[in-house]
Amino acid sequence: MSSSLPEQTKTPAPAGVFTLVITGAPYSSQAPQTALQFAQAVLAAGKRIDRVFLYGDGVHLSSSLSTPPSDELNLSEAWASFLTENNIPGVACIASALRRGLVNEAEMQRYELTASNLRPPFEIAGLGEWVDSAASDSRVLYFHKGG
Amino acid sequence: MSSSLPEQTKTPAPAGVFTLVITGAPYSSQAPQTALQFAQAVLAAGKRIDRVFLYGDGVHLSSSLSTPPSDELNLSEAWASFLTENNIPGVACIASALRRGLVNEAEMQRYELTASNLRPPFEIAGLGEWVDSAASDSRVLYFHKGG
Amino acid sequence: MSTLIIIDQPPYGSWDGREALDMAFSLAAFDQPVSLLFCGAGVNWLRKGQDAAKVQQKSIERNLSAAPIFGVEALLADSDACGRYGLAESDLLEHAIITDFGPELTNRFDHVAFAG
Amino acid sequence: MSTLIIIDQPPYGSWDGREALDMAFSLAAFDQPVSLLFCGAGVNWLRKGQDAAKVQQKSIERNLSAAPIFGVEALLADSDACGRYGLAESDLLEHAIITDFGPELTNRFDHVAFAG
Amino acid sequence: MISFKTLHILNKPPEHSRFSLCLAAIGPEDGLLLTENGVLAVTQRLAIHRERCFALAPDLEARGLSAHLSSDQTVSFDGMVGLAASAQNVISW
Amino acid sequence: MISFKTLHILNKPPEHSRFSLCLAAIGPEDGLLLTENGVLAVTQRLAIHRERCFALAPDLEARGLSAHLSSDQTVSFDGMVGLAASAQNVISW
Repeated sequence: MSSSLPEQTKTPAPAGVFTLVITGAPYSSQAPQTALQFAQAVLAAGKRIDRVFLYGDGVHLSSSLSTPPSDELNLSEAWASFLTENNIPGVACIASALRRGLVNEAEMQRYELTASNLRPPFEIAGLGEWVDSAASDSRVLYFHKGG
Repeated sequence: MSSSLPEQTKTPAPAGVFTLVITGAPYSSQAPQTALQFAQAVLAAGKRIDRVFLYGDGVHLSSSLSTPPSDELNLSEAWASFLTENNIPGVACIASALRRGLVNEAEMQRYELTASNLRPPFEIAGLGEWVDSAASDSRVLYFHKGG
Repeated sequence: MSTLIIIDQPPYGSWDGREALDMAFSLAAFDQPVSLLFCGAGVNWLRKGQDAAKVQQKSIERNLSAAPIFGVEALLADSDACGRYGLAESDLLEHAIITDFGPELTNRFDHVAFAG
Repeated sequence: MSTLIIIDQPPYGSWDGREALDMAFSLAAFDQPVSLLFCGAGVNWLRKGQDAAKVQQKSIERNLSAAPIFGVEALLADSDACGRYGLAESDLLEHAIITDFGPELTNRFDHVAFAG
Repeated sequence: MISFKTLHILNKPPEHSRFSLCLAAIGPEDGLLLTENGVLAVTQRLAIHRERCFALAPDLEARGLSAHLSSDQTVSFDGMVGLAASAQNVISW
Repeated sequence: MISFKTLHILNKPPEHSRFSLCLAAIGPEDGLLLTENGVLAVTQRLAIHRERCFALAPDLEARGLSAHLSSDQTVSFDGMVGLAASAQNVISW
């Protein structure tokens, strides 16, 4: 099969570092489940994940209050354990998080809210963290809601 | 224009009582905005709303921590004010709410969680509240996510 | 006051189907007549041989099979959608009935609702 | 490292479009080359004469008009989608360019992403 | 007050799978109200030729589409309440 | 390891508007991986005749569709990592 496109004919080395961006919410989309199974397989293949970035509805994954029925997987908990055990930063986009009611201690105080609900080790930061990955050699993979 | 369908040829009196069911989340769908403008028009027309029921992703509307930018409408706050001023019960479905991390004081204690984030006057209750409306003379209107 | 709950979203990709089922079971639990209609990609909930554990979710096959016992009057599947997704009646879970979607069907119910 | 951010959701019904715009502006703020592509029902973001206040939302027309100033390289609109939604170039906001969607377009970028 | 058998409220754009599902369910005595991104149907002249088809004015105006539909086919939220109250049934798609 | 120009990851069912958008963007040297409800394409024999089209096995099995695709076109999550690592670019639809 031939291509008329001249650019990018090189075959680069396979990517060794992944960034995962999750934009689908748990208990609404399959995105966080698919992303977790993918992430486990990345590490099993001896590759690295430099960061997991939650954007849009994906920030709901960082809730410390999510309490599914006991016979369902607690996805927030499972993701938090995975990140902690493998020392991978998990970052929720601050603009997405504030709109959707996900806040840490600092934001709680800044906006004089009654509680915080961000599950450690998730942190809150700006889109700069995502730009940082996108501009690096890291392979950025998105996990959107399906349908 | 004629119909071949024999049933329901009566023309009943216009509905005087509405139940609103919101299933789309704020800052993800337009559903809570449309529902609020509709609700205001219902009262302006001298009709009644017996209950607002939040289901599925719609439960996010009951968050006390949602903090949109100051130049955007705070939909949780606007809905809470509307319900309080007009003495209309706002109910978040317990199964939807627990999965998605929306809890009141009672659920916080029951599940030993670190915080509660349900904005008054919203309450948490079962689908029985919705069945109650569906089985009554109330006109039940759904506000789903659009697309 | 009979209700038709419609599921048009495919399985496992969203929670709409599960939450629609909860609505139907709640109505049945309070002795309200209710039927379920699967249409569009939603008919794939009715396919035999699903293994939800593979995507770390709970199966709803047992719930669907028990629907008549719990008082859900009918599990209806839109014939066009079944055709589109290669589903003959023999491919469907027990109790599912293939029917035609349209105003004749929805007019038989006082309430027609989606979960989301 | 050039990026194409695609918006295929129509305006006001979801936040995807706004959050896609934020992504594009962030890249531009960090001096990363970025373009925006509107396709499918997303082309309706580019229609002149919108009044977002009517649905109690903020207008993004000003942001889109300022996109080139902030360093977004191009506002592209898929020609098929424009045709489907009755949009000629004169109906579009300033700076928008009608183009053809396909691999020739996406291949010009190192990253191609949706907001959701 | 106009009265229908069923009022169908459609808030999805023409590309959405539930858009055509809704159109297939509209009976001869039914009404249709386009809201939110359902109003994009007017750009393709879809559904709007049928009798008793309306679109919500604020959603048309937000999307710059007021000129696409005659004023007797547009309703305010007050009009939407009237339509929803007078129909025998309402289905939200 | 199979190498592509762009790997397209498609997790939407055939009825979703982004499904056809994805198909329109696939170039001659590209690969396609169906995941989540994207695997429903196999029931309609859509896209799966093209070269370098794969489907994620756990999603096929969850939906009772394993028999619809030959095993050389199905991949595990390990295989998905390999595909995503070896492609020059990845687009998630």
